Amino acid sequence: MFKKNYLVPLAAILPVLLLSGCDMNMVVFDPQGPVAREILDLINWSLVFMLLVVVVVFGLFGYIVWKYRATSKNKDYEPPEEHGSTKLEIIWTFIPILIVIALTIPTIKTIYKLEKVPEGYENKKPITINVTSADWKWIFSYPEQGIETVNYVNIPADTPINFKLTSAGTMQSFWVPALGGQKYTMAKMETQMYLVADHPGEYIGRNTNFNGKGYAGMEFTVEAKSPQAFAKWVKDVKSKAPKLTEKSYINLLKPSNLGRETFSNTHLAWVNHADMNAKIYTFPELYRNHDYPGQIFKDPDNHTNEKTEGKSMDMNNMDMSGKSNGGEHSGH
Amino acid sequence: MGIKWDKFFITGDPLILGSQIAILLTMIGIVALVTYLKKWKWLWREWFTTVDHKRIGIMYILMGVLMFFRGGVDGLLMKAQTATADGKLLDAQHYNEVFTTHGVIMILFMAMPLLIGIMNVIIPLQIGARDVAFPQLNALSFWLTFSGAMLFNISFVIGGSPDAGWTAYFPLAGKEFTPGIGNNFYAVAIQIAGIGTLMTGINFIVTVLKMRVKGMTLMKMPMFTWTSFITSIIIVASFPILTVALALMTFDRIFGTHFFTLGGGGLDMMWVNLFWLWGHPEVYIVVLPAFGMFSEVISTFSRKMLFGYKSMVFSIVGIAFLSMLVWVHHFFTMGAGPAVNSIFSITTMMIAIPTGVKIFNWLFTMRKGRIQFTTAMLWALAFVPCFIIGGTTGVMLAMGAADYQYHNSLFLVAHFHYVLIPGVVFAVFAGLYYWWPKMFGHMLNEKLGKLHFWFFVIGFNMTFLPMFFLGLDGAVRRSYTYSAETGFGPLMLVSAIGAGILAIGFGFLCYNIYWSARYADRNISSDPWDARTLEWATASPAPFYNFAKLPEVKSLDAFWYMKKNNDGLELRENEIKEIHMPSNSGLPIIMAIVFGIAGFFLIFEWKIAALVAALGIIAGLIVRSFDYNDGFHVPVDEIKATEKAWRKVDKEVKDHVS
Amino acid sequence: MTQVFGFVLSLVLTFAALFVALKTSLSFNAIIWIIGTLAVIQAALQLFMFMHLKDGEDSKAQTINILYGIFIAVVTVAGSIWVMSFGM
Amino acid sequence: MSANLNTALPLEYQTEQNRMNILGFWIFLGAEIILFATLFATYSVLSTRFAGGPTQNDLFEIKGVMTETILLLTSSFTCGLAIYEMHRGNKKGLLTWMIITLLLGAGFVGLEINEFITYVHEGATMQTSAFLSSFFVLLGTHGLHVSMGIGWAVMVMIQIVKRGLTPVTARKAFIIGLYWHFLDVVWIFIFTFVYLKGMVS
Repeated sequence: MFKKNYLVPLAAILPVLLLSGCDMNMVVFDPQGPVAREILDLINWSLVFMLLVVVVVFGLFGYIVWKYRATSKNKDYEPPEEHGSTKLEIIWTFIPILIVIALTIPTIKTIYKLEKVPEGYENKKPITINVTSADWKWIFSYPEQGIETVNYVNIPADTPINFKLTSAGTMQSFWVPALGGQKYTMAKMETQMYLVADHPGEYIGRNTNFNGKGYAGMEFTVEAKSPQAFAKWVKDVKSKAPKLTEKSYINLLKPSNLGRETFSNTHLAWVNHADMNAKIYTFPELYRNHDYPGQIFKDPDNHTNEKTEGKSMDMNNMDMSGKSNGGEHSGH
Repeated sequence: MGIKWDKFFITGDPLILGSQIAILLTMIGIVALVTYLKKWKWLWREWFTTVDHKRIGIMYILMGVLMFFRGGVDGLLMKAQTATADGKLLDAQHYNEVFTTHGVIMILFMAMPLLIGIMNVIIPLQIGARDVAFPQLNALSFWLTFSGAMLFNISFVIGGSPDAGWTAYFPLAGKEFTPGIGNNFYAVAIQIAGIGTLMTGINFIVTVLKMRVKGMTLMKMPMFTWTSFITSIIIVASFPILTVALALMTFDRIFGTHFFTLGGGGLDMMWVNLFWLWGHPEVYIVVLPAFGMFSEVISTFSRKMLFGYKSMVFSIVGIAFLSMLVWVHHFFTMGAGPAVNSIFSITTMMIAIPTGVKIFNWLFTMRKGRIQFTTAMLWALAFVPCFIIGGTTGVMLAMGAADYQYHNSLFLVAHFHYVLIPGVVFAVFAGLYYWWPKMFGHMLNEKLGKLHFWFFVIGFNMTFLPMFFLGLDGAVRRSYTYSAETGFGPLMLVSAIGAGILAIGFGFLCYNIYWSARYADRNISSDPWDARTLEWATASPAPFYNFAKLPEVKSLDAFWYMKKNNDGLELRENEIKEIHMPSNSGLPIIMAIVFGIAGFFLIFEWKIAALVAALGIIAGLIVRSFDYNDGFHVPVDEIKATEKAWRKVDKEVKDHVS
Repeated sequence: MTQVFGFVLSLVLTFAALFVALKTSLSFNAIIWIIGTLAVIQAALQLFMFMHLKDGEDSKAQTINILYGIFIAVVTVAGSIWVMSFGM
Repeated sequence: MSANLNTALPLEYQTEQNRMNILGFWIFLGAEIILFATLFATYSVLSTRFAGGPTQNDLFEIKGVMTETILLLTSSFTCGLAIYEMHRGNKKGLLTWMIITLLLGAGFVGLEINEFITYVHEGATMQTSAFLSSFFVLLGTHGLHVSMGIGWAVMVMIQIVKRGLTPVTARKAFIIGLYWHFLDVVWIFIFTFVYLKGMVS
């Protein structure tokens, strides 16, 4: 029966563990930009209240369970009848209300703040980068610079970046935890967010919204460079990188995990997936797996509808990492 | 129809081949055993066709435990795969299937059946009724749930498992990105089970409103009845949304419509919206009855009435009301405007208020009590601290802006496991240990129970506590692998070991069920816990008519005061009258089988066959419409004999508690 | 007889909505509000005059149930439209 | 579950089981409200996503819609009369009005099917666009409910003919009446928010 007591110290360890989280260098607690810092301030604010709740309730719990446990000594003790106490019940209705209010106000402030260019950067001209997620890679287009990268994005440090997010297919989520929170990328929709990196450095970004076989590999790097280095990089790319064609772009959109790629033009010239009436690029046959094959329907606005030939060719030169998906006829 | 027989069974994978063989052998084994024991008739008469709420409840529980096993194996596979960096146990496709089925099975085929099962057994007893309002509908509900669950489970070996996550977000879950039939299983199997659940909701609302025994006003109902009643209301309010969402999904996948697709103007966000419009209330559907069970267990083993009964009731109603107004917090990161995110942050955080009230009421129920550490009570005690962690991290997640950093990370996974495992699984365990004697007439072994408890609770904390930190370090959910550079390895390994310990705990439960069924003392009191509510006022196990004479309720915790004032406990011979009971019916199980067959054809997109099978459903409805079987009367002599048998035992009450 | 009265009234309401929608030149929003209100009145008419919502010993439960259903319906429809338009 | 008859009440409310069934059916109607609300929500959100296909203005014609509406409204009225006759104990009146109700309902379904066929011939199918998917499913669900209601009512009528007016058959007739009125309520909203709204813009 006394075993129960173990639970009390065990439970007391939990908040300590939670606290110790702060110096474990977890990426969320180690912000590298004003956006992430803004969110971390909010998280820390909430942690204070939550720890308070945890400590109070755990303490009360431990005290009550210990004090009123059944022992051989209090065998004849008959607990009193009590229906409740209006006073106490009002107290513990109001304390949570106060905590909720204390958390709500900064939350809403932060939500609105994150919609805008971070404080202190209002006067710096933001750089726009269009992010297009496809299965299973990230495509970054720099409309102002006229270049495009795959699976990595270089940005000037200390400059606000206006990320315009969209997807060529499935719903995905763009997250660079060191720099800020995440947002979904969706086809025929544009979502937007600002990020700033304080210093030059490399940060990991990734998709957090599950989107099929290649999901685990959907990582990219954000490399913040000094403005000079960034300008130089752009120049280099403009002069050295190959051009992306519509045909090679369609190949790029096919399901695959890729390494880094760089182009000296952007796909925005022929399609912006954020556009409500954009053509779509789907390749259902390439997603076959060991399932019993189901019927595939023709999308009325698929890009293949415009072309009469060359379709079967597209299917052949797919570059799949991992196992072949096969069509209906290539049974396992 | 062009059936491709070569693709019918999933082939080419040792894991699946093993399961296929195991399933086949188990099935042959069961059929052979039943045939050998000549139990087919008995099974059909006593179980398959029963409309007795207690037996239906037991079947629900049995199914829930089986599904717990299946979902648990999925969970273990996931933990084994991610125990080390670059794990090689499963490939991406299998991992995706495994976490999808883990989610669906745990929520819909484990948590719901276990809770509805216990509701089934206990609610009519607690309110002093002879059965639920519509016994035959109740049987149909169960068999539909069962049929849906079986349909969902065979996907592993036939046709292919769904692999788009239990949330099945579009466009991924559409034909454009998952052209196999795997996700049809999701759409159709859950639909069938969902219809069953919806009917359960209606059934229990009417049961609680119309069948309470004399004197039991709404505010004298036991807390478990209250929470189950409110749960039923949420079921009726939210399951139609699921029905529609799944139907639209079915149309998209099987008939080529464009609700959520990428092409044709479909809107993938609408699926997310509809899914969570149902999905969030669903969380409360599983958590509220659990709260009710904790209330019963805590009050019984503190030997005190529930502290603040009224505020408890108000807080459940408050939670139910808020439950329909918070769904957007599941997709704060979708980019909806700041106004939307702010409003839903507020409504979500408001849920903490009634929940906090409940926690304090439970604590103060124990204060000044005499707390006995039975296994049931241990679960209730462990629930409080674990759930506080789940709850506080829930508040953190509710803060829209902060959620941008937590969303879809393992922090979120840890949070909802910290809510659902203490909030539902602990409750179900508490409920099973507490009500086992009421169901089977013997107790579960307390010693094994305590082993079960300690292994499970420690394993659970070990599994999920590290995930909070992993999530804050950038580890995401549903990723089948991670590289060594991430540094997630050590904590992932701790988590995996924890899962193993947790599984051992579950093993103790299974062994306990077996051991107790064979060796436990049958000579126990009908009221072994010295409990407070009406279900203990009759025999254990309860006779099929529940009460020979319906008790009369004068206060809260009616049975406690009946015992205290020695009022209404004895049964005089002349008080026994004939009892009218509903007859068994084979229709529900047949209907469910037909549903299952129609669903199977639909999943394989054999539309005409599905249509033909669906005609069978209509035929069943017609048969039901013309069925005028009015039940039967239990003769007085039979009641007398039954009552005599247990009331003698009642004299020699043994103290099993200490 | 309430049935006849209800029937006539619902016909009047239907034609009124038809008239407002197709024969007036009010703004789109005004028209939607007017025909929406007419629809709600007509639905209430059916509930009370034809379906006798207030009959039977459980009229209270029935009424609460229907009101709750309507509440959820409004939340579902209005909430979905609001959220899917991203709060604009 | 007792067979205690309370003859002071209308036939359908006389037994406890009847009262439970009627309450249960009301709760089912509550669920139906939410089911249709979800379909309405889907339609409202998707109603402007034409994907290059036809719009509401290209398709809808007020004449047919008005005829359908009048048919269903009238059937709701005659259904009310049927229940009224039932309360007066007039089995023949009940059956007569019920048959009229069902004929009107069948007319409604016939017209609706015809309307759908016309649309399909104009190239507007369920697969054309999100708008049409949601339109056909919303309308189709309602139409299916009406068709099921007709089938169900026929079953009930057969039972009334065979068994006469008993508390059980009266309850069944009463419930089908509730169902029928409810479908009319749904149609009012379809008429307003699908057809009229579609023709305004």
